[in-house]
Amino acid sequence: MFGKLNWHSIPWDQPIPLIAAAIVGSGILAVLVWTWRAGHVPYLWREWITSVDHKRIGIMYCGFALLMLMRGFVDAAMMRSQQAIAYGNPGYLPPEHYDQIFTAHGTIMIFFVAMPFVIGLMNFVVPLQLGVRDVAFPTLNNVSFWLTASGALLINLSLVIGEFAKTGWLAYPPLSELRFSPGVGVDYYLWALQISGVGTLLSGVNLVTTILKMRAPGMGYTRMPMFCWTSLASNLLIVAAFPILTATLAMLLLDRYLGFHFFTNELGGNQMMFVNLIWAWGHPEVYILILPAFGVFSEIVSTFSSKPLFGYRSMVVATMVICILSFMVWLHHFFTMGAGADVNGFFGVTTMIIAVPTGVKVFNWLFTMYGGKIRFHVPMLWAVAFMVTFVIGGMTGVLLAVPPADFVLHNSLFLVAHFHNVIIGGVLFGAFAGYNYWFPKAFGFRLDERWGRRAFWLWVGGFYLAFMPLYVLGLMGMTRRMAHYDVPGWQPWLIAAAFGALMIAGGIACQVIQLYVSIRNRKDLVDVSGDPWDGRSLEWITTSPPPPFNFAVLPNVTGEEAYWGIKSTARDNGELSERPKYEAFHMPRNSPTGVVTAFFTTALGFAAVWHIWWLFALGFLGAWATFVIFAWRDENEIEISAAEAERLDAERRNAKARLLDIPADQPA
Amino acid sequence: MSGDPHKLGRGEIAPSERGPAPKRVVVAYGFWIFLLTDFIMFAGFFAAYAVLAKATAGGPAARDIVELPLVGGETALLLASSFACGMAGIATAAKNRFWFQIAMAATALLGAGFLALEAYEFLHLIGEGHGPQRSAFLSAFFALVGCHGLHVTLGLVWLTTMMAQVQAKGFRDEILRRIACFSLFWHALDIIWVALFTTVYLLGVAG
Amino acid sequence: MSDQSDLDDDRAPGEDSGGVDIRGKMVTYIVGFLLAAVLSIASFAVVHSGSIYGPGIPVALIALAIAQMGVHLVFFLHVTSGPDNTNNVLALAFGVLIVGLVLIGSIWIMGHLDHNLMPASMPAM
Amino acid sequence: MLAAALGGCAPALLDPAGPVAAGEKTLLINSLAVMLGIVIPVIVLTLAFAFWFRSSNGRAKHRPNFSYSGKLELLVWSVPLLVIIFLGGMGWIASHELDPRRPLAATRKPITIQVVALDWKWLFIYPEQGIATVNRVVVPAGTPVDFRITSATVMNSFFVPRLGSQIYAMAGMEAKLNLMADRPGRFHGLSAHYSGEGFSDMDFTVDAVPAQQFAGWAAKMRGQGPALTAASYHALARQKGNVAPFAYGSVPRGFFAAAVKEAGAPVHETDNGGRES
Ligand code: HEO
Ligand code: HEM
Ligand SMILES: [Cu+2]
Repeated sequence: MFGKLNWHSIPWDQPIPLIAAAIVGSGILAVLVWTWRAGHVPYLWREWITSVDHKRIGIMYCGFALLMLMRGFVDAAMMRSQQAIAYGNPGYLPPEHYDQIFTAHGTIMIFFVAMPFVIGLMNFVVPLQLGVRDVAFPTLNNVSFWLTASGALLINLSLVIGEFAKTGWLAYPPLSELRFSPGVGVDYYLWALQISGVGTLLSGVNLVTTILKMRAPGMGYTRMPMFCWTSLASNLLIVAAFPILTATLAMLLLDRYLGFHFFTNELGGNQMMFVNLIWAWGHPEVYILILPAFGVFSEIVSTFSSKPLFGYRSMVVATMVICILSFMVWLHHFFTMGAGADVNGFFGVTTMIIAVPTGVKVFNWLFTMYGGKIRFHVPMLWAVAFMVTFVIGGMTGVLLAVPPADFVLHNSLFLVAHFHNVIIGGVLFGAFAGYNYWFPKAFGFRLDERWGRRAFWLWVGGFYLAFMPLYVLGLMGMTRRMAHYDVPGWQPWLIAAAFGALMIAGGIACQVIQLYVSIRNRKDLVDVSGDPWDGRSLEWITTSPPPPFNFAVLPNVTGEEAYWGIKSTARDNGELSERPKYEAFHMPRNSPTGVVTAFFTTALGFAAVWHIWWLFALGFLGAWATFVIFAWRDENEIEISAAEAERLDAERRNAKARLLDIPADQPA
Repeated sequence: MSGDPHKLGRGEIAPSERGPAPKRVVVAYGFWIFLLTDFIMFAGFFAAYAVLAKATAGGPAARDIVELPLVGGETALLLASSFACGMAGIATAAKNRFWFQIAMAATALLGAGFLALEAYEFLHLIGEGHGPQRSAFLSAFFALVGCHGLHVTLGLVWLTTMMAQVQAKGFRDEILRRIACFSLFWHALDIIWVALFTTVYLLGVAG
Repeated sequence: MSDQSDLDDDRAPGEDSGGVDIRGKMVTYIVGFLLAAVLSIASFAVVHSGSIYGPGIPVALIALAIAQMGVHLVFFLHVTSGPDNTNNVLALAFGVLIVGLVLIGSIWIMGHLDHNLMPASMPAM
Repeated sequence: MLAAALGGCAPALLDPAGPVAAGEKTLLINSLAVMLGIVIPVIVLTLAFAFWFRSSNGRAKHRPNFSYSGKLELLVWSVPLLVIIFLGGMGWIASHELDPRRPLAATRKPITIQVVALDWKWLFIYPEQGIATVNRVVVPAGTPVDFRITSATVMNSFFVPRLGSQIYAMAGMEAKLNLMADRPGRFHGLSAHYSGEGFSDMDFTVDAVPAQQFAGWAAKMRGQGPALTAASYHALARQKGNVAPFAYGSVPRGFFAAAVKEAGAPVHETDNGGRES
């Protein structure tokens, strides 16, 4: 009846996960009870959970990512404290545990922090910047989000019911094969990633279609804001890379569930094939993460320098070159497998070539700042810290791309330092910059600057303290994933790193406080104009927060920097642009499809992990039935009348007039 | 400012600047991108097959298990089914419900025939002890061919759902869009089958 | 693209050009079907007949397969080189590029790995 | 500077004890230096521009429309490109020169040592000497060592930081790695690829001894201690966790090839799985 699941699946003898789960569980319960009691449930259901509005979905993605960042950080803090003390003794985390922690940390941080954060930002921003009302497939967008959440739920369930994988975040076989990992940990890993991977794939399809097929009139390719370009590249990579992940994980699933021999030691299985395939996905994956961050910085550097982006066309070319090149370098993750000098040399060189377009980007940001009038609001601080930090990480990346250098640095803490250097210094800084930058657009009030700066300094300082020592440790020959060690020289550096993590904890605390303080002071921080930073692209033309349909009338784009052009014209002429003719239009209705599907897929994944086959079948049928029922619905859209559009737009135009200090429209 | 690209008053507007494409185009294009992802997923399985084709671990190799007449039959059925699907598309364009249902039923039957042959092949192999657990080669074989079969199965589920929808609701816009996507899907499966029967079966026998 | 009517949008993938010209559509499908059938039969025949230079068979098969995929794309999926189809073809080209990179890359890499690491390539000790 | 911080003991990778490691160190430092030549200016300029062009600085010249310059574009593409041409060329040549499979030039004839990664220990077989050791490998200094590496379990990576290159140890595979210790000394070796529960303790000692001493040591070992047989090998493989170094006094001919061929098949089933009953 319950497959492999029984009373002993819960680790009663292990206090740490139990306590952690109890804390998390009661937290969730408290929030649920509170929302229920306060009567917020219908509101949440109507306005958020079933929302198909790309902005709401984007916000949910980002909020979800921030939440999971804390989960992932708790893992990191445990690892840092363990390694700080575990010289010559086993520390407080036995390997059995430690191994789950770094696996969970890596998996969660990549799939449930970095990915949802960048997808969230793209979701929120891209349609606004393109001047359209929603993404191509709004309901599907909601489904994507909930599938991601479903995967994350499965991973977090593994904390209490069963165990998580002890294989490292890429689950190399044969360690991840049934023979060496007979527990349910790897199965949790596989199903969680398969389910959320489908979500990611669909959201990639959605955004590619949106960018290529839905842009405001006049918004030709060379007029798209840089963030849209990097989003396009990133989503093309999603579309191209995630299917490989799906296939690879499916093969491992077949090995584990049906006794296939793709990657086993026995009967001709080939573990090297897994490594090859997983990196054919894994390398593009890191550019999926970094490209949108590049886009965020392009927007921010230009806005806060009060200048157009320098070398726009170069930037576009660089973006697309990175996009294609990223499919030609994956072997650099396994130079030490022994493919030979020609293969290693080839992939080493292609990898290094990526430094060229990336360098072009860095230089173009520099020249964007040159001659600017730079306003150091929080997003710009992050941008400068990014430029300084990322080039260091990029440089060590290029170092690792020299095959013989990699022969000694591979899998060392030098590598760990490299990728945190580019991921935190690039992706995470980008996410935080974007969060501070677009928050007023999303909610109608700015984030508190004082706490924002505190968070910034603690994060940046903490980052350097936590990760620069790892470069040294790498040079000292320390490898990754060690639960304890007996080389005395390593310990001081690991202690320093632990303090760095502590500082980061302070940074996270400041971010929480920042959010709290900002909500409390939202009246003072309010953004009435819809354009708090003197922005240049179309998201700033509409109100903050924008109406569900973004634009009462699609803006007409006549040049690069669409909004800047319209704004400048209005400023120069001393009057707003001509009042448009309003027409009625349709918006999609909210839909519970996503959350219901996710309910079934979670059941399906859980059932598969525990071999509860009836539930598996039920989950599958449920998901299918949900789609059919959705497809059967007759009323998919609601109409927004011309009068309604006009009324809302009048408010917007008045706010703009006040912002630009020019006469408002006469009441019609 | 106007939402209608045709009222912009400029003589020639580049297609990339005409504003959002009509829903019909958007939906089909999205599905087209989805199909590309499917191709890439198959590329993963093909790559695995190519690498493991020689890893027979003492078990049978491709040439030992391939029955070309069977494969020929499968190919014929699938091709005919694709043709029938095309006819359903034409019936849709003509808004002819009767012929649509006939053509879709034919598509389904031919597809089911294909699946039946494949199921026979699989069961036969497993019965002889040449199941996917036997060797890495057989694992890759079953996974690759089976993955295509799974797609056909899901296609049948979709197809029957579409038949029911057309019967219940007629050719509305959103249903037309779904039919367009379905036919893209069904034809794409053919393309994969061509790659499959060539690399797995024919090259297996010849190479 | 600009020489066509106002209503000319990008063509949707899979869409053919004619409006409700049923005959024309039928002809397209029938021609496609016949071509595909001929190419399939040719593929099977190449293996069987023994009339082709043995080591050349794989190349012949691959050529036939590519031809047949082309037939399917053109006659069933209505891919054309027309300007209204540019976006669809570009997307397809991107997909083909990735498929090619993944397949060729994997086969190349794995070939070298197998060669360097498989004990079979080593003299017995 | 680093050395000072460590109280005089340099990080292993910067203190090579053999030609491979020395080559890799030089390469590492060269590449780093070249890149710092461009990265440091970038960092300095970033901070300088950020400081000088702050909006409160009235003296900075505002150029609100400076968004394109053909010359600068050329510069930003060509400078990184030139650096990369240099680095790429160096990387290409170095990956041939320092290819792990490439025999090392030396006056002495190389010896072969076969390595089997087990859960979680290392077995070293000396086919020419007919002996084997566990968790400690003795090599003659100044003599190239032709390591042949496999695994009887999951993937590991054989790595002696002060000697240079690592390479994966995989079941059913035989990797080749040529290393040499220039001078006598004791080095730390480890598995550089995570392999499960006992991974952290999966390290070993490398003792490089003068060549004559090595011959003497090997001769003394032969016949002493247990014999390496299929049975004792499987017993060793099944033994969990860390094992104090010891030696086998005899090894059957072709033992390693058999171990590779076995692909780790009969070696234990782990019981460290999940909590399911
Ligand atoms: C967002 C994530 C991200 C990004 C952007 C990058 C960017 C790069 N990475 Fe990194 N990486 C990332 C994430 C990872 N990398 C990894 C591992 C990894 C490895 C394998 C090491 C090993 O396993 O032994 C190599 C060789 C590289 C190389 C590079 C290179 C060359 C770049 C380049 O894109 C950097 C380009 C940027 C530069 C160079 C700076 C700016 C340029 C200027 C200023 C111009 C002038 C400079 C020069 C001419 C040099 N990476 C791993 C390990 C995973 C694991 O094993 O668990 C992860 C997660
Ligand atoms: C916030 C501060 C962070 C700290 C203190 C931190 C710390 C760590 C530590 C200690 C490890 C283990 C290193 C080892 O193997 O010895 C690790 C691994 C890893 N981290 Fe982080 N990390 C942080 C943020 C992130 C972020 C934001 C990401 C990605 C988005 C990330 C991705 C990874 C990955 C992929 C691994 C490898 C896991 C594995 O070995 O399987 N980390 N991190
Ligand atoms: Cu990479």
